[in-house]
Amino acid sequence: MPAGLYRALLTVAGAAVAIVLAVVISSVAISAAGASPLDAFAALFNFGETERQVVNGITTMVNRSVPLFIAGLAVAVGFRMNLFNIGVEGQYRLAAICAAWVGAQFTAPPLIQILVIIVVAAAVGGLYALIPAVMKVTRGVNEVIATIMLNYIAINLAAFLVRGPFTGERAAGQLTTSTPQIPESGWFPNLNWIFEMFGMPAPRGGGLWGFLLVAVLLGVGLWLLLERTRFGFDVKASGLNASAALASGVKPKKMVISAMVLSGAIAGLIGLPEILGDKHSFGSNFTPGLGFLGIAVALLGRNKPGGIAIAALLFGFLDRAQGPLQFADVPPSVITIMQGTIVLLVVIANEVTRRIALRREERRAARHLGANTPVEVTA
Amino acid sequence: GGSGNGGDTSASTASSGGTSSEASKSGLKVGLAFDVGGRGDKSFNDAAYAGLEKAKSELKADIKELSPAADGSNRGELLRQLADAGYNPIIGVGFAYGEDIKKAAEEYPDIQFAVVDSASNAPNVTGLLFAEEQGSYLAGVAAATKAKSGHVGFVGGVENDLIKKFEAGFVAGVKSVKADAKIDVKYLTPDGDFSGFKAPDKGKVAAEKMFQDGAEIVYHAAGDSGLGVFQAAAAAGKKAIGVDSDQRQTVKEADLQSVIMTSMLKRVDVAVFEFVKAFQGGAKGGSNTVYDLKVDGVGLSTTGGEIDDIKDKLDAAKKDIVDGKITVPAKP
Amino acid sequence: MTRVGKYHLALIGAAVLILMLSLVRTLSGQNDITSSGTFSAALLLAVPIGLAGLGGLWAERAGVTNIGLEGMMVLGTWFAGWAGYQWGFMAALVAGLVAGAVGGLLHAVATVSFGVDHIISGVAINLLGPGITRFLSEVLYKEGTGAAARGAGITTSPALSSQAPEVSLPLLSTGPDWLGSLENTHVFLLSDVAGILRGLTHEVNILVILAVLMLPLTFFVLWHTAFGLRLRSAGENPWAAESLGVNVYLIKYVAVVISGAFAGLGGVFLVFVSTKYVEGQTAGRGFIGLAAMIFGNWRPGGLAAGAALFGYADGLQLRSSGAVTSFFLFGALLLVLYVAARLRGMLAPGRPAELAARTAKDYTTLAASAVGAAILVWLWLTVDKLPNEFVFITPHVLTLLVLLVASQRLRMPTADGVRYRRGEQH
Amino acid sequence: MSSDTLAAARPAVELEGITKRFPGVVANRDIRITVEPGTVHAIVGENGAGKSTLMKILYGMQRPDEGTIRVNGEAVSFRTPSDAIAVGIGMVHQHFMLADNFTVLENIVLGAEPKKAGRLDFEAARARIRELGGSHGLHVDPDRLVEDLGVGDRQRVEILKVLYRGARILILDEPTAVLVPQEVEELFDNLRRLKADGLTVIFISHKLDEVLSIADAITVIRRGTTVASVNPQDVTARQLAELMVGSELPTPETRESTVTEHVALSVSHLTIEADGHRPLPKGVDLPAYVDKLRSEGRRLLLDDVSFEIHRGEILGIAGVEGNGQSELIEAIMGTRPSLGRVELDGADISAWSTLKRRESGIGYIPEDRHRQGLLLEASLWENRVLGHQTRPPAGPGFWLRRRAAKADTRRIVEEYDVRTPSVETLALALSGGNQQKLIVGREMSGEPTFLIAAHPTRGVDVGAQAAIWDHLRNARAAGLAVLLISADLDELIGLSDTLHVMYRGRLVAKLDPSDVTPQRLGGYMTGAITGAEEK
Ligand SMILES: Nc1ncnc2c1ncn2[C@@H]1O[C@H](COP(=O)(O)OP(=O)(O)OP(=O)(O)O)[C@@H](O)[C@H]1O
Ligand SMILES: Nc1ncnc2c1ncn2[C@@H]1O[C@H](COP(=O)(O)OP(=O)(O)OP(=O)(O)O)[C@@H](O)[C@H]1O
Ligand SMILES: [Mg+2]
Ligand SMILES: [Mg+2]
Repeated sequence: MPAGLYRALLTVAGAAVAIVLAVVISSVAISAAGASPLDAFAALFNFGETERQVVNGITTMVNRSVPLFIAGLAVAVGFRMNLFNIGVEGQYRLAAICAAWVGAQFTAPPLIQILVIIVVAAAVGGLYALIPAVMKVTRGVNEVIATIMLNYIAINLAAFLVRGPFTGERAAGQLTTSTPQIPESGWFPNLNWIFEMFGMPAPRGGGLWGFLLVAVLLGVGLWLLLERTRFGFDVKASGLNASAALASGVKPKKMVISAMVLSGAIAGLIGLPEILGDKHSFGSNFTPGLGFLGIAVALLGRNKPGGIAIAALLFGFLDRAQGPLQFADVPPSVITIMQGTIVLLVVIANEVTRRIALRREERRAARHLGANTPVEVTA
Repeated sequence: GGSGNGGDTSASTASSGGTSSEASKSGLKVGLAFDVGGRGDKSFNDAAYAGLEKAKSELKADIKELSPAADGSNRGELLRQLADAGYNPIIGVGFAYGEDIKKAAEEYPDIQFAVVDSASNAPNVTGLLFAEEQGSYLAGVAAATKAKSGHVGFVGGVENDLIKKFEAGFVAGVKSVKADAKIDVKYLTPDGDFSGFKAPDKGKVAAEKMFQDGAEIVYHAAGDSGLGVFQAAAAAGKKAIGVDSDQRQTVKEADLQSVIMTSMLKRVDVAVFEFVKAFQGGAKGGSNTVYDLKVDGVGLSTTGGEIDDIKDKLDAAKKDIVDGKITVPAKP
Repeated sequence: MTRVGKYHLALIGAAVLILMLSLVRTLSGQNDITSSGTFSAALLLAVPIGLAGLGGLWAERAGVTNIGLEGMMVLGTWFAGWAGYQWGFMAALVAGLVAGAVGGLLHAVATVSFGVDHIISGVAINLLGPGITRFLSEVLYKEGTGAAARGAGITTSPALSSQAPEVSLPLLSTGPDWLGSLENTHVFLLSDVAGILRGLTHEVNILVILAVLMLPLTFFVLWHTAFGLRLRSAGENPWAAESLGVNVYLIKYVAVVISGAFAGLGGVFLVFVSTKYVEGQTAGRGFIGLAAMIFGNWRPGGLAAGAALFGYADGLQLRSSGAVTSFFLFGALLLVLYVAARLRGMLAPGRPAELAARTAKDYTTLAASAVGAAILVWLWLTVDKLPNEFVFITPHVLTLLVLLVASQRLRMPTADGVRYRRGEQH
Repeated sequence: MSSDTLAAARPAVELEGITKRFPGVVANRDIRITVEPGTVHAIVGENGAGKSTLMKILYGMQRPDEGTIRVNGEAVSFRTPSDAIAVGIGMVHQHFMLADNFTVLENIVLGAEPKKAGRLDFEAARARIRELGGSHGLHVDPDRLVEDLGVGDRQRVEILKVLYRGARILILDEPTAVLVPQEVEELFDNLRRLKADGLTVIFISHKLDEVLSIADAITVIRRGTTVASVNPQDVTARQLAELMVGSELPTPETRESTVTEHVALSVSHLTIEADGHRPLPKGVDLPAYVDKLRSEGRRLLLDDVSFEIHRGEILGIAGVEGNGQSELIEAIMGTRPSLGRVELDGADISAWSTLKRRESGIGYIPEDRHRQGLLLEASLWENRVLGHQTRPPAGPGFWLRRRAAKADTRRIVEEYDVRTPSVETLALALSGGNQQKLIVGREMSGEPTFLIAAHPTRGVDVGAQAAIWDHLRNARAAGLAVLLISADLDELIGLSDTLHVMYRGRLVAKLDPSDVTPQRLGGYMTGAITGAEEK
């Protein structure tokens, strides 16, 4: 069997075993809660009876996956260089509010309006990530502490902005604070036509977020950038061996800054699917926590765009079942337990299969080079 | 709990009676989506659930209640899942549902919706609003009357507009009694960081400072952080005012019970039940129902009898508000 | 520099700090800057951070990065609440500690036995902690259970059936309360010291004492015992340790389990303060603890300084928004001191002209410092109330500023976060 | 072991039929060795012959698949190093096994700590280390941090570690690889003393003359199995080498001079301060400034270093490690700020970035291939690109030209005889020698005008060594200027056209390689001979 295929099969087998184990563990928990694991898993896969329910279910899953995917990409860029950007959380929140506000200040043709919003989001995210990067390269401040602190600062800044300078008009009796509405030209067209193409009804209000396309492009672009360009090579080299990278002419400070800023710029886009596709403003019930989930998604996806996509879809798939599980009288926190166990077990399985594969490859290499032949004793 | 509300434990936590999927006798299927924290949070959500339970037992309704994910990202989805499962009416608990209810109401025009703490924004939506500022006004009157020194305090969990309503009413109430009163105000976290409702330690530190500075009574709208306020009051030998439910009953620690002079009640259970009942009677949405002093949707609890001696004064203030002689501001 | 020299330096530093705080308090009239209330709040807020940080310290000194402290802390809070409402505070302490330790054990199994990336395992535990506890609440605290009848809800446990005792220093901080009286005189320096001392000795929870004792204990165990040497060797060069017959796996297991136990203890402390488990009450303290540990250069003393700084700033901001603006004055004072020191250095006689460092950059720094001081004084004079959002972030901004200014050379354990496998040296 | 008298009668160590298989490799096959007590027993063999594996087995770090071990006549079976330590075996590893951030004392007592009332008894440990140091001539300050020690001191710490545990049988795996002759002599004195005390030493080295001077018995291992046991009196180094490889022994000699008039690299007044770089104050003359720094007692890592290298010249720098060689390289490569001027082909490159320097024709064979030369977890072709990101075959441009890079890597694999299954193989799967050949091939690509070769053959076996020397010589003949830094004095003397000695950051002597002996060179390197610059 070719080594590549063998390794791929082994990885898949490992992941499968891990997921089965995770299922077993959650089943025990579900039984302990006095519910039926079968019902629970039926709920996981049951997207509903009517076509409309199915479409809604799929849309929920994908819509959840899109920001998670982007968050995973943002975190992965840092990880590739051994930079731990915990600050994705703060970066995307600040970027989202600034982009939402800027987007509501003017009206332009849709393409331009959306483009401006995206650029602002990326710029704000990147700039906010620049702070820990500069602190690291000039003063040697550990980026983990800096980004943890900056997360809290970002939450407060966003709260200040949304209640102060960036606040929008509110209907009487409305208690949510939010930025002004983005004009319709800034709404990202949805992808409901995909369902319609298959003769299915369109999903719910916001529909299938069109930002999915941007996310896919971003994933492909990032893959190209990391795997096929000099910059990607420098990132990889810095991550694998910083001193070798330095000796080979890579500027570590420049790399820290560019990787961090790139990570932050991508992070800036995390909030946009929701804002452009659904809410059209940044408000106090903007989805938090995606930055932290992004860490899990990135690691589960092994910091590679393809893997991150799968991990994000898996998380989206599980998160979708929050409602259906409650219909089946199963505590929905089972989902979080499953996510945690899957992350842990999949990496354990990865580790085990990696060792098996390595062993096999060594054996092949040794065979290729010829066996140790006995030599004559000449003394 | 708490993204919507600074509430603590609810007075009316009904004992659970049978499974909620029990066949309905009336054909009435009521769906309810909780705010973050979910059912059993002994708070805002539980108050809503108590109303739902009542609808179940008294109106023979079939009920289903769902809790959102920890980050609240699937609020809209829960409403749709309830709608698709044939529930009508559907209630969203907490102002965070405002936008989602609006969208869902457009998609399901044949279903009646209600949203707690947010105004109606579609023909088939009923807004269930509370005049927290009016109840808080009374709390302010009580505090100012009881505090000899004229020094009182307010601890808010999260600095959002809902909690600011509590502050505004309270301040107005205090000032109405003693124009030169000193009122310390502290919030624990900014809008968007809901940990302020779950930080008894921070509540304790903030209230401690107020008591050390001479405050005699501190009113809290800080969810579970209120526990810290009660502890600080107990340690300082001073008083506190609870919120949402009658906390003198729901807080189980004896030493803390005695510091709770009164609580500002917010009858979410009543609002939910009344809405379901009205729906059964054929009412349609498109309007807001305001639960204010007039309908006793808000008010002060009297357990412990500590404010019985100033009942007249409170009743007078209440009457002035009900009669419209006083308009209580909703913003500080 | 000798050991003694270092201690003296630390003492002098502390003295200067108190002097400056006292000066700022007198100038600004913000008594909260050194009030006993602020310091007792600081202690209250610093302890869970410090305990989490100790957890991080034990794990990372043994070479295992522990980003899962938050999850372990969450486990600690839930089990402390669960055991505490049934059997009292001692049971809460034990249960929280054990729950955290079990979280640590999970981390150890994944990272040590299976060689999983430490960060991934930690992140998984951070997912699992809240997931498991929420699940347990949904099962054990739902309506109709005995716990619910005693006041439990899905987001809270019933109150602890007994409280951990609190102690004060006799005479000085209780009863006649001499320190308290002294503090209330608001005399320069004298009442500041009294306030600080009283804050640290008045009605202190025994768990606080225990936690504070853990710092010197950790220092003693890690730097003065054979076990500690072996533990640190696992974080510096596990292969060397292995070659000398040290059972590195065992050491790492023990260290990470202790790490989890400390994080759990941090959770227990939070429960003691709130007298019950409250969902979400850790609020990221595991991460702050980790930051405090890095801030403290992976040492107990530094960690204590980091936790104290954070706790103090948080306590001050919670107690008095007005006092926070005094930090402007404090900063201005620091800058003035800096400028004075530099000027003195430059003008001191007997220094070779070339080496007295008078490059353009030096002048720019000096000028910037002077202007900064002026701006800060102006801010202090004009700003009487910051928006609350800017008050909330005081501890975070301060931590960043201290890190920026104190250009300390952090040195983490060499093999921290490295996947170690027996027999595979590099 | 208490019974010294018994031990005297029986062999200290008997290895019989030891076989150890790793996935795909038989590292040891039916090894038989008998070590007499109170002797120095040398084991020699090519890279990868299985010496270290065998020693690890004897030290309990790995378990043999077959075979028996007898220590002092008794059969033993070790599960961990502690078992071996318990019967009096100690091992000094090929690569230092020291925690840099620990003190000497901490490193030594680790795992065998003296305790008093539950705490580590530092006083007792200090006393014992001093005593051991005194009785065996191994003096190191117990309270110094290991990271501040030079290699010689580190080696002594390693030996002290072993002695501290009361070992009677010492395993030394390539202890001399990083030592200069004087230090080697000191070490050997120590070993002779230990031997006189009745200790047994098992000694591994690639330096055969050393082996011949110290060993009482020699075992040759080839491809995992014992091929010969010889008496050092009966063999020459050349014969021994032929036993090891079965081929002619190469020499590093450079024949006729190819030095040209054209200056390729010129370095003037290069200076680096120990406590951080500060720019030169305006209007100050550099040599004067350096004098000032010196008079102020500041520590200088590089102290006013100047030299020129011509095309076709190999300039060797001798020196004990830690005397500024690394800093010199860093200054020339631009990875560390420095005072002074570096010119390449007449152009001042002092302000250039590392990348620009590499692009303009500086090649670099780093001293530590794992730290500075390779991405171990990347494929060979990616390692080929490292340092040449902006140049053919992968560059220039934004996109990496993968196919061209792979093709060129195949060329290097062929031309430099890198033994690898494919260019997609990860670098960590190659043995050290093959990794080094890849690096040499890479750095010779793209026609460099100047090459820094730091320890180009360290830890590489004789075959690979000869190949690398050939490549250096050929490039020199083609006009390459080479800065050679090496701890192998034969290599330095044999290859260099000019030889400088570096001591405490300064170039203290310029020697003619054609009439200098390693001993004299060692004298300069250790500061034993001073002044007298030979021109
Ligand atoms: N842990 C291991 N796993 C797999 N193979 C190994 C391992 N250790 C050693 N080997 C293999 O065993 C062979 C012998 O290695 P060993 O380190 O004993 O050689 P050596 O004689 O010490 O070489 P050198 O002179 O370079 O130190 C190596 O070529 C390698 O392929
Ligand atoms: N722990 C190990 N696991 C797997 N393979 C190993 C291990 N240790 C060594 N090897 C293999 O042994 C071979 C040679 O390793 P070894 O360390 O002896 O090289 P070397 O020639 O001594 O190089 P260096 O001088 O850099 O140590 C390589 O093929 C490597 O893959
Ligand atoms: Mg080797
Ligand atoms: Mg070896």
